[in-house]
Amino acid sequence: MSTLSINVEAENTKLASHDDHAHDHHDTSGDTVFGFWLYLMTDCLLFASFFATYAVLFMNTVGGVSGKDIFELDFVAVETAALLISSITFGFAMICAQGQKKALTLIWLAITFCLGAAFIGMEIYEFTHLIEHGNGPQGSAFLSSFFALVGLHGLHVTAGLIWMTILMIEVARRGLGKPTVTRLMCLSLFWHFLDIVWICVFSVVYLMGAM
Amino acid sequence: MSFLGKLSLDAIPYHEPILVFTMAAIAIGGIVLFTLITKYNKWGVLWRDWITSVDHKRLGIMYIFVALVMLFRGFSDAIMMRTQLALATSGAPGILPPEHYDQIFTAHGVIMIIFMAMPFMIGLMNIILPLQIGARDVAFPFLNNLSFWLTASGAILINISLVFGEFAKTGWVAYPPLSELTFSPGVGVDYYIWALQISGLGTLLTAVNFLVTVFKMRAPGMTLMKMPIFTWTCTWANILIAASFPILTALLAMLTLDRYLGFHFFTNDGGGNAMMYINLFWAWGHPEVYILVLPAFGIFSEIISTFTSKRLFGYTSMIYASGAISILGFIVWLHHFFTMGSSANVNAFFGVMTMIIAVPTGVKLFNWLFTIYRGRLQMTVPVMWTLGFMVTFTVGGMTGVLLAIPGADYVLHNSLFLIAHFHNTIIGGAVFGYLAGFTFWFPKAMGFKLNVRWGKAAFWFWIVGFFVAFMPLYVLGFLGMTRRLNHTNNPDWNIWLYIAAGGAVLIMFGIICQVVQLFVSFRDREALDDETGDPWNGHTLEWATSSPPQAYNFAVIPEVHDIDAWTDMKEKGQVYQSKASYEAIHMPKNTSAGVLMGLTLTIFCFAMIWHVWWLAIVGLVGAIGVFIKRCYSNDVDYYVQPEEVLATENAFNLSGSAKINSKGIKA
Amino acid sequence: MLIRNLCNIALASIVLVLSGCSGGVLDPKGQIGVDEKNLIIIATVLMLLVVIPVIVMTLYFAWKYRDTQTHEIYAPKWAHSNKIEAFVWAIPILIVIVLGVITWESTHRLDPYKPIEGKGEHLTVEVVSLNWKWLFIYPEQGIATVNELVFPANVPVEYKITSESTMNSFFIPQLGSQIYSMAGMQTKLHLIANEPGTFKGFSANYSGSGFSGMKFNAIATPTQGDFDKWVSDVKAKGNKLTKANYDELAKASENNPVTYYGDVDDGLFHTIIMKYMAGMSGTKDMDGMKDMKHMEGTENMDGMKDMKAMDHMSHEKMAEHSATPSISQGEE
Amino acid sequence: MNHNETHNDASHGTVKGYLIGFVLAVILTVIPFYVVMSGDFSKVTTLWTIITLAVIQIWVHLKYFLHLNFITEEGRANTFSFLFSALIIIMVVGLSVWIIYESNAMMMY
Repeated sequence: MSTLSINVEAENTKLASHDDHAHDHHDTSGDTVFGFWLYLMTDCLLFASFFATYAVLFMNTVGGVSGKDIFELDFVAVETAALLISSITFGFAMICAQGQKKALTLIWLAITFCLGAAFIGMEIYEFTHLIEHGNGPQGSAFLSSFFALVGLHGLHVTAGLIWMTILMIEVARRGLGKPTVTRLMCLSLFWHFLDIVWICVFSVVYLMGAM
Repeated sequence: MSFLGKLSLDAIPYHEPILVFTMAAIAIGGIVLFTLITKYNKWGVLWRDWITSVDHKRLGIMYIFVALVMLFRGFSDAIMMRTQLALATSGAPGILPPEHYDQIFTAHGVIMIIFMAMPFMIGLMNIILPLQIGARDVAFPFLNNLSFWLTASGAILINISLVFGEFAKTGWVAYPPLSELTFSPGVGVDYYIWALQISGLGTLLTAVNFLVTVFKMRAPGMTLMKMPIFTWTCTWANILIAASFPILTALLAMLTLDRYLGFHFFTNDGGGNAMMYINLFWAWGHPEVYILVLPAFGIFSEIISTFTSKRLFGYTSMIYASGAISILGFIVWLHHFFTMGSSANVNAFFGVMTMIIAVPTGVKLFNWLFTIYRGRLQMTVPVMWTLGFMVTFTVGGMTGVLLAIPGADYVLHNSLFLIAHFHNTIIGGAVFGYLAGFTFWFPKAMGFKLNVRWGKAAFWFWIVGFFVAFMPLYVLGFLGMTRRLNHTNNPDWNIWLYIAAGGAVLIMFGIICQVVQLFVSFRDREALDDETGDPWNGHTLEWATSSPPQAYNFAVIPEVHDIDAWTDMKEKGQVYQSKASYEAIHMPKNTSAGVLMGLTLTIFCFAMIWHVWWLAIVGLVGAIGVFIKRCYSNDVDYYVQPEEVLATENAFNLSGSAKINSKGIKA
Repeated sequence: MLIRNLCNIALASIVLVLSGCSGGVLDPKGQIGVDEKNLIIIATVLMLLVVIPVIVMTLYFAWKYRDTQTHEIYAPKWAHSNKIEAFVWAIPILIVIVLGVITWESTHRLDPYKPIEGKGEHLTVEVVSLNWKWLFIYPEQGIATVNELVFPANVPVEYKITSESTMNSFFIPQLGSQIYSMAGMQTKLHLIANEPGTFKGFSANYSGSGFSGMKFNAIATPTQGDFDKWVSDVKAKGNKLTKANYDELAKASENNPVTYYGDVDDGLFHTIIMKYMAGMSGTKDMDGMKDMKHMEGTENMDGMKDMKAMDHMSHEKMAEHSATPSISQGEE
Repeated sequence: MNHNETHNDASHGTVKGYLIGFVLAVILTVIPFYVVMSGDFSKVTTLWTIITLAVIQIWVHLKYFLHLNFITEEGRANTFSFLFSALIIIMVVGLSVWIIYESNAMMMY
């Protein structure tokens, strides 16, 4: 579902961006970014619901493992580092894009992509590791809510990576026209937003869970 | 798992006579419709002008069409329920066995809230809101088309459940553990989940779309505090949608994970907590009620001020009242489950918060009263709906506050008193509002007015029917009758059940009158023609264009100086003025991407419901594919040429000026 | 005007019911019910203070300012008045303040968890909602019944309520409050009958196809002696409710006849709750449990379709575990 | 393009802005991880450290990466919508947790 909404928003960018040459009284790329921002706000609420559920269920381990037993903080620290660094590399990509530096933009995007992919790779490893040791989401309400919350964030990052791939192809083929830059701006909002969600995830789930 | 998942011929309920009859009726109706369209060669028109249209007015009309079709479906369910309860007294079994009856009351609730009231509200908003703010379209026209098809997909899924399998037997709230796999192993709950999920997504996108439209595309001069009141209440409703529908999405996703992958969010075992479902459901469900009713409040405000030929009393306080209702709407949801057994502090807090909402609502009622005060009220059909609303809703509000007192709720909860209360507010508030708005704006959307005589007949049948149908339910609630009973065995209740069934029949006559009204008005459309675009001497900008408006709405974007912008322009004599030339107008092009995504996602959901995994993947990949293709298309817009604009505008301005001359409206 | 007539008819019929000619919420036979009835009446009267004027004013204004009344004052631009605004905000706020105070006070006074004071020792009944019948266990008497609840009048009764399966609501309208029954949780309700009689009780929350038949008679005996006699009658009937019998009883059935059990396994109610509660917060020290979960988890990986069987198995294991006293940490 | 950027600075960010944000974010991440991993601090201290630093870090991200501000018109619109969402989230999450914890306490057997 989340992938879908993201794509919908990507589509907005496309649609509105063609008004460049129009005599309309409003600047539509601003509309697109604002619309995307509002979508992100709704996404906030989506995450909030999962956080609330986690907060309610995290003690219900049914005699199985608790957060303390399964969270490995040094592993999470590396994940966090990957995501945090990817934030600033995306920032550099945006600065290059606004300066119309196509090659540099692509390089920074590629670095961001690799960091994002590394994050997702680590998360997949963590999940499979847990499942192999019999701590899959079916184990207890705690594990269900943990997998769902962290998995939802992972799903968003994955969608962001797919979107980034599409935009990299677009930058490579069409250059840095205004519609493309607007779309990059939306993705950058999305990417930084996911970073904020991750702050909540590592604070609430991992750090508090491992206390 | 077989190739077709759980799907087999046994899924078709051919042993249920009522369902077989319904299916036959749908099939015959479908064939007749298909033949007619083919015979008159309308497929092209249907495709070009409607299905692929991104014009907000046409999408609005389609939303209302869906709402009316679903109203018939939902109302048939209501009639069956009332018939069953009138027949199944004193231990008699009635006509519907529990497994069918339980599906019917679930479907009735889901359809009326999600697929009747919501599309009706969104339809009116689609048609009117961009016109009221002087915009040419919404911010994201394709998205608007997609939202419609997502809503339609949900409605289609619910109707497919009539033919394949079953619908949920859980009540429209689908509380676990009843809705979990252990107690509802069938596909019914899955239909519920996916129909709500997909249409909820459409609603969410609509809200984002209209929020951007309102905040970014208002006509020059229209500050936020000069926006028409209907636009304001819709904006509050959209803010509520944006804030509450993600909770529904999350909730349904969790239930899906429970049912499909064995998670333990709400199950009895594994440490799940069903209370969290109830909690989150109402954290969405309560704001949802205000989403339905706030736009209706806006409609009443527009109607009262138009038909008293007077400014709306207390415009500012109306806006703050709506805002207060919206925000307070997020801290009252627990009053839906006082009896769950939380602590007295929790219950008392939410009870008091709920009562506080009565304050802004009361203020609104008083403001309408003082709008009528020293006005010239014309007893038109929309005004009758409004007065009917003010009386009905006041009663409903009172019983609502009563239910908000935990001590009273302990004995009234889940009883027919509760049923009577929320029908009192939803029918008396939202539905009356939409029907008023339907009559009020019908000429704007269609170009001709509705027949008055049939409209009045419909109103009287509705309001009398409403009181006859629902006042007995208050009594039954006091007599201790609980909701969702399949049959009863208490002689004291019988008389009230019979009266309630009679009331439902009266409402049915009301609906029949409306169908006749539509037919008669269409037949007499020449006589009822609205050539000036301003049949009621309106206040706001939607009346400044022709009826129906051109695709581009306004040839020249109007400048706004007053809340009642159109009245202001009329008073200054700045109306119906032709220009020598116009600029070309930039417009979005039609697209088939919306309907194709709706179709592929319907297939995806249907396949998920029946566990046909390969088909689900095909559907999802198809939807995403259509999307990416649309993303890379450059052919999304066109220009309306100046000559074309000139010709249309001149014709319209002539008839407008003629009206001013003939009726002597101050110019 | 038809509207007003209809309102009058509706009000009249409500008054008719208020006069107490039938066995509903407004014909209470217990202290809690009486208090709740009074609360409803007070709140309604308070609200009518605003509601009636609003309805009357609506119809009066609509009549007085109709468009044919050209001699009435017409003020098309009049849209604001601080006095009226203050008035229309103040009136509802005042009413709501009064109602709010009443609500806060009554909610704490009528809290279902709060024992009824000043009426002596209370009787405890453990209530279990099953698909689709009610099981009443009398722990102090060591008996159990299905679909019949008997207790002496004028003695406060404490109900401890849980569910075997879906959520229901335990409700005897003439005695007062209802409360949900939920699996793995225990809700409480305190009620009293002020006079002997037979009252209707049922589930007020829809729970599936047999829900309509989930009814029972709540019988308040005139004296404690009558109740004791009834207890010994039930005891004489023999028939023990063991865990095995209970599992048989728990299977879905509709319109169950009244059944008596002269003896009940000790701690059956405890077992019913704990089979879902096992391992909830505070039971992490159960090593055996942990191992079991580990083992199950690995098996789960074999395929999702085995999930249900697994879950079922884990229930039973947990139930076994929970029967041992070592678990009851979470107990009150 | 440069002259275009100047008036839009607030919404686009600069290398300097990103670097400041990044350094702050690193510091605000390292401290709570250290506090928890070392285990030298009391539960209450740890908990409040995590919460406070998380809130500060969210603010850092919003300011330096997402360029929320009260200066430009768009910044204001975005900031207000964010604040509104935050309010709703606090209400929904806070009240939900309150409700369920109270219920659990009442129903604890």
